[in-house]
Amino acid sequence: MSRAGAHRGVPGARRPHVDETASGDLVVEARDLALRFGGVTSLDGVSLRQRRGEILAVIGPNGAGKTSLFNCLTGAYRPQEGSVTFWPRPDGPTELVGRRPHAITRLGVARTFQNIRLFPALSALENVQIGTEVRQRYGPVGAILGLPHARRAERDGVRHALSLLDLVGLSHRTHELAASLPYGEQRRLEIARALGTGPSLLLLDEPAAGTNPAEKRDLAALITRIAGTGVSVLLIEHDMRLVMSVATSVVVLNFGRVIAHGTPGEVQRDPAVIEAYLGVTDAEATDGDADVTAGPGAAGRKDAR
Amino acid sequence: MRRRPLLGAIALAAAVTLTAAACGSDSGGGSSGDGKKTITIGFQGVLSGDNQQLGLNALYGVRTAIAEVNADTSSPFQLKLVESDDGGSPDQGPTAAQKLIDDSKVVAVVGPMFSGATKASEPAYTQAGLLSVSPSATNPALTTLGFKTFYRVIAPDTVQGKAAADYVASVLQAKKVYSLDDKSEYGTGLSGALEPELKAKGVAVTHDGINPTKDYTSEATKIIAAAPDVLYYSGYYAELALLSKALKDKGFTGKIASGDGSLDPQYVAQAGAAAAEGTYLTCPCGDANTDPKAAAFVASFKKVNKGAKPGTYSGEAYDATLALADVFKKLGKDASRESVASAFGSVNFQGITKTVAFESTGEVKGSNVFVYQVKNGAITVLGNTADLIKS
Amino acid sequence: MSAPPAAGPPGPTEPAGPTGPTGPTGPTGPTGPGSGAATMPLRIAGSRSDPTGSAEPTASTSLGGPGGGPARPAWHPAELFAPARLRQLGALLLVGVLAAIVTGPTGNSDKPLQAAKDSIVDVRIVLYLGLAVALWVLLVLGAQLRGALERVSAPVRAPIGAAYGRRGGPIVLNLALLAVAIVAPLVVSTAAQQSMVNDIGIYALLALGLNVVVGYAGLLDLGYIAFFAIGAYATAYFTSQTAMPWHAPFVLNPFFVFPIALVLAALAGVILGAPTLRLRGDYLAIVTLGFGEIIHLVANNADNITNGARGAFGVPHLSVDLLGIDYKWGIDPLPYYYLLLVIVIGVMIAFGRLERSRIGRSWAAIREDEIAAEATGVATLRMKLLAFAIGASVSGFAGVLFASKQFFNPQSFSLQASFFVVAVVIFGGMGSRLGVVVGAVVLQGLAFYLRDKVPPADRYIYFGAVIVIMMIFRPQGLVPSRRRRREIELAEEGIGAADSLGAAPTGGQR
Amino acid sequence: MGFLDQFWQLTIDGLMVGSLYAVIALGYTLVYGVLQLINFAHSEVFMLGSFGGLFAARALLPDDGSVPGGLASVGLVAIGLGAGAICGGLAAFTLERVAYRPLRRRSAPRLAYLISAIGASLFAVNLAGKEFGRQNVDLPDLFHNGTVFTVFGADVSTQSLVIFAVAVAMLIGLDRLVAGTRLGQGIRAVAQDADTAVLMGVNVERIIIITFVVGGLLAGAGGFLYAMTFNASYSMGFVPGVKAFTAAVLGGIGNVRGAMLGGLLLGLVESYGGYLFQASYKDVIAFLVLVAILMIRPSGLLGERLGRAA
Repeated sequence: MSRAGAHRGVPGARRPHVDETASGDLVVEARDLALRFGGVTSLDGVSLRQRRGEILAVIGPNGAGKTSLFNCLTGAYRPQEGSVTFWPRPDGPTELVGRRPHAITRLGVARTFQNIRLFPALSALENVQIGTEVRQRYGPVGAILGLPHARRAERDGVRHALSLLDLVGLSHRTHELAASLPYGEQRRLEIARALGTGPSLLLLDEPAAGTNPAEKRDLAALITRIAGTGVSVLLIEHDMRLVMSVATSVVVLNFGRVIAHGTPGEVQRDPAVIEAYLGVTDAEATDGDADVTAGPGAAGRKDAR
Repeated sequence: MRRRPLLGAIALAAAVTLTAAACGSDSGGGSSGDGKKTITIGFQGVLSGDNQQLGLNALYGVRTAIAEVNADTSSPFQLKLVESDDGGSPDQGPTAAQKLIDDSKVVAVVGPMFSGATKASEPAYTQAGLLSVSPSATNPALTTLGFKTFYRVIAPDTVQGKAAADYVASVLQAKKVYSLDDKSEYGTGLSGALEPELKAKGVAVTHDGINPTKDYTSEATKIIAAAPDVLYYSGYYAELALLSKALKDKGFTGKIASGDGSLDPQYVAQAGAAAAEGTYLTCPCGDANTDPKAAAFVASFKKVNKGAKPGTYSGEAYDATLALADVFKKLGKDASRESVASAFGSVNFQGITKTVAFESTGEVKGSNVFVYQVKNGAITVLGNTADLIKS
Repeated sequence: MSAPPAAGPPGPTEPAGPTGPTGPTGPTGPTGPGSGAATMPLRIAGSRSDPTGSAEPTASTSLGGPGGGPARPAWHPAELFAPARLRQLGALLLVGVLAAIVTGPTGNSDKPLQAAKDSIVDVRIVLYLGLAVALWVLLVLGAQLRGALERVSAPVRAPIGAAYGRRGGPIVLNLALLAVAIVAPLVVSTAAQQSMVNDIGIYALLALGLNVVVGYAGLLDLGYIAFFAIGAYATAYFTSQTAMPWHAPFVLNPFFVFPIALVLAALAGVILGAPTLRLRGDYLAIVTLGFGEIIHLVANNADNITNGARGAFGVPHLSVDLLGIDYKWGIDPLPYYYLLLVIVIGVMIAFGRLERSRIGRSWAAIREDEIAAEATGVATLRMKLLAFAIGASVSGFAGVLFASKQFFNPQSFSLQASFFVVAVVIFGGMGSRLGVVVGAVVLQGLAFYLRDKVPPADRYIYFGAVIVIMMIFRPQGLVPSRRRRREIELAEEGIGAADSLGAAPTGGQR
Repeated sequence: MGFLDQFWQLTIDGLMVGSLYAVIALGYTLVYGVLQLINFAHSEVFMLGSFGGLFAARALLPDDGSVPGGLASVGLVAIGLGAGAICGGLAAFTLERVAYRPLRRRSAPRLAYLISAIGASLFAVNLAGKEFGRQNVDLPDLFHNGTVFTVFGADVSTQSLVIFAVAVAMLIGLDRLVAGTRLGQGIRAVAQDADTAVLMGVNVERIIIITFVVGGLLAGAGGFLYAMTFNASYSMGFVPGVKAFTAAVLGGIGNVRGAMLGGLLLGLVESYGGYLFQASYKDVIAFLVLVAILMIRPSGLLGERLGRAA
């Protein structure tokens, strides 16, 4: 995909007040992403920038293209146009479009799924371990012979995983099956797993969906805490209260385009946003907001919940 | 959940069946009863898998011989048979052979049948000093591999290949031969023996190989396109039958010829008389079905084996068994593994397929190759190739 | 048979009918005997609601007895002649007839139905039908039967279960199994020893290798025997100047071929896998099947390289002459058995460690949710390739052993052999190292047992029947792996979908 | 002598065999469509159907060995097809009931079905061998076989014409059934999403059994066509079974039209390949073509999903 993809998106929706900060501050920048499935346009020239350490929320009605955006950022989908630049460190920009998802994860972009996708028959610890072991290098020979570096790596992985379980408050569930955890805890376990991969950018896809108010409060605290450790958080969320309480800035998508961008307060007052949320009632009909589940690689598979 | 009892019942029923079947076959042995000495021989062959019919042909031949010996009141002993299935494959060969070796009563074995299983089994027979007489393993190399107790009552491929080449070139006057084999050890062995001989006589040879299949349609097209005078198929009757059918449907005008693997009345039955008509079959053996001398054999074969007719390798297995019985008679009470193994080399027994007598290598002596032809839906003998070529 | 297209099935079905794959059939609810019923709730596919209450027995009848609803004596006529019971009787009688045919005389194509007729019109049929009726009566009278069966098996199961439950228990159990494995060949015939090497040992090793591919990584490989062939032919190439027309310019001791074959087979695995592993489940299956068939056909056809159908004769036996130990393996199967035993145990230990390492966890992740695994940074393609290579290398290893033990020809590498290894893995319990070894022991042991007990031509009738029955009763295999079992249980409950191999297909209890 | 001279003849040969593959492949594809599993015992359904048709036709043939003609031929072929179809349908029904349904009730893992099918296949093959003997069984000619017409110099025989015509008629019939009837609608619904189909009131269990039976009917009739040319035997199923399975995958498993296309294509590839190379390599060529096609189109020529395709 050419980085200088044709500029097809309608730029009018983009707000001029997007800071033209030096790129040294950025953690990710998407430019003019376009994603189409057959005749359905899911993303239509979406651009966004996120500064390091920022909690950026992406909101928008169902079918606005939020999850599609996530899937483009994480490599699950390959946009037809546009580019995604990612700064794992302030000095090293990397193009993400065209990379396989696991490679992107290893670069430092981790995600959770809208409909939780844990490894249900593995324990909570094992789930997180999968994340923490991502960059380990020992191979089958090391594993079979129990070579020192393999053992050390194994121990490190467990220790890190345990600390993450502690961070998300699941220490008491360490050896329980992921599937046996209550819903809210599964959400947190998924976050822990994502954090295990050592991301500098964490993408959370509706982490508060289906949780109760108390859990939401915990979640908000958790997100803030994560951001506090230097991890930038990109958040898709419907729950406005959560968005308003944690997000440092907000991007609003509708019909695959950015219609607003600003601080939570600014966005809340934006007439285009208000219209999008209130005026358009048949937005749900669009089918662009599906999870990667609906992607070609997953035909026939049923979602967990 | 409700289904479980039913399934349980089925499982139990199956278990009972299995046990019943097992018991049934156990009690089937029977005893000779009349105080005669019982000598046990083994049979190792292809009794399961795709080629089991060949195994049954041979097994029935052995059974016929045993029934004849046992019915003969003058015979000083009764023969008993232990069967062991090797599926025709080298994997199961050693186990099948070992089973017969483990049975200390077994003094000689008819088998193994296929060259592959033979190569896998013979080391064990050699080590145990147990005689094995193959009715059907034709790979020329078998008698050169150091198997000390191995004999075969069938001529190796080289003998048949040469005679068949002579006949095809001299009598059938073929200028162009299409040599097709079935890619089995037997088929490639025979075609490998045939082709150099043909070429040496200045015959143009087209070679092709096709794994046994049912669909010879496009192969028939290929053969017809090559327009040979003679098609020589090195393989078994079931496939030759299908090939002949396909060729007839496509109007092949050349002659069809094949080897001993196709010398079986089933060839005519499966191809249909019209498609089989005129096919030449070579065999280093007298055919039990057509040889008038062997009419008695056919009759007793049918009687012993519930109406089955002798097929490929039936005659050889029968001869091998009777040759063994001949040796037992001579040895009298001393028939042991050692004595039988050492005495068998000097046997001279007039069988229905040939005179059973051996070279020192275990190769059957001086084999004549006969030619047969399907005439009016029946396989009839034309004569010995040597005689046919002279005349 | 009836398949009237006019029957118009897809209309709105009456709610009382069998609503779904798991719905109650017929008038009786799935009450099931005993308390076990409550854990297996009725659930309409697709609904993931809490199953509370759905296990309530329905009004009509209960076949179960204790705990299963209104008790009515089993011999009550209404109970006895309930449609379900009659159906049961009918099915049993059919099985009886089938059993009579299976054990009856052999027929021929001239009179196709004669043999079946002779089996049925025979006194023996009375025995079989009598057995069927007796069984039915037993079933009717005995919901206790199940209990009794469980009691009978309890003494066997309990210690094993308990042993596994206790910490350190598995070690005791494994040592006991090891002792059995060491002693067993000493008390059986040499023929059985042969079978323990050729059939059980080799297949246990093959199954352990395939288990990595099928059980761990969740990929279906139907051409697995090809790597076995590669190992065997590599041995012939390197160790003998005469076995094949094509041979190495030097001669190696077969022991040195082990690492070579291992690498060659792994390489072949990568070559096969690299372009094809992107394919999903069943496409991969057919491609691997094709690969197996290609190797088989090439081995059979390439007369100038592999010696074609004539096979490779004259590969030397294994021998050791090192550090004062001078030993030669020979025709005697026993030394091969112990060598195999050591290798099998070594492979089991090695794969146990692999399974518990990050690699094993990655495989589990791929199996359970490939997309999530990828998103968590697991290089799914590379891990699958690794599974392929490791599985293949074990197969190549086994090939060396087989080739040096005895003569082989391309027949040993047929498609059926590949299927058989898959059968061993599933039968034993995929994902379970002990399971697949037990699978090899049981399946091959059964084949060996049957060879003397039934006519050889009929052996596979019984063999096939046992496999079907086994799969009906223990679809998870003889000794399922704990991880796999959890996945299956979860899939049953509709949580997660396990992988393409573990998940129940349409109509299963999701 | 050259390939081009024989091209049309080989094409006709390939189409005839390919149409048989296609008919068998439909059984795999239908079952795969609704159950997402490979029915490995389908080859035995085919085998039993071919015996059924063969025995029925043989029983009605005149004893004197004469070849019937005219209406008698048509009737015999029809009866053979019918008997084959009935036996195939019955076998498929039994198979589903015995080897699949109990597993479905216990939500067995997918591979368990595979093994249970292999077991059922072993059972059926060897039982058939026991009952019908292990020899190939010839079916005497049911009609005078000769060249009907020629295409570009290639002969088209009565037999290949009959086989091709009947096979194509069955293929079209099935396509109509799946695409145009309420039953087909049900099958497609289950194929697309069984869970939703249940909620929509489709009786999945019934659709499954009907799918098996329809596949069995086709395979049985196909078996008779096969036996008419290639004889019948207890072990006849395996090879065409693998080929048909390959054909189904080639076209896109679960896709009815894909199975047809795949079957014909496979027949052609084998026919050409067997001519151009040593015939024993024709399966190698066929599989290489399969791999090549899957590399380019990972879900077969026409893609999968019964629901979407028809």
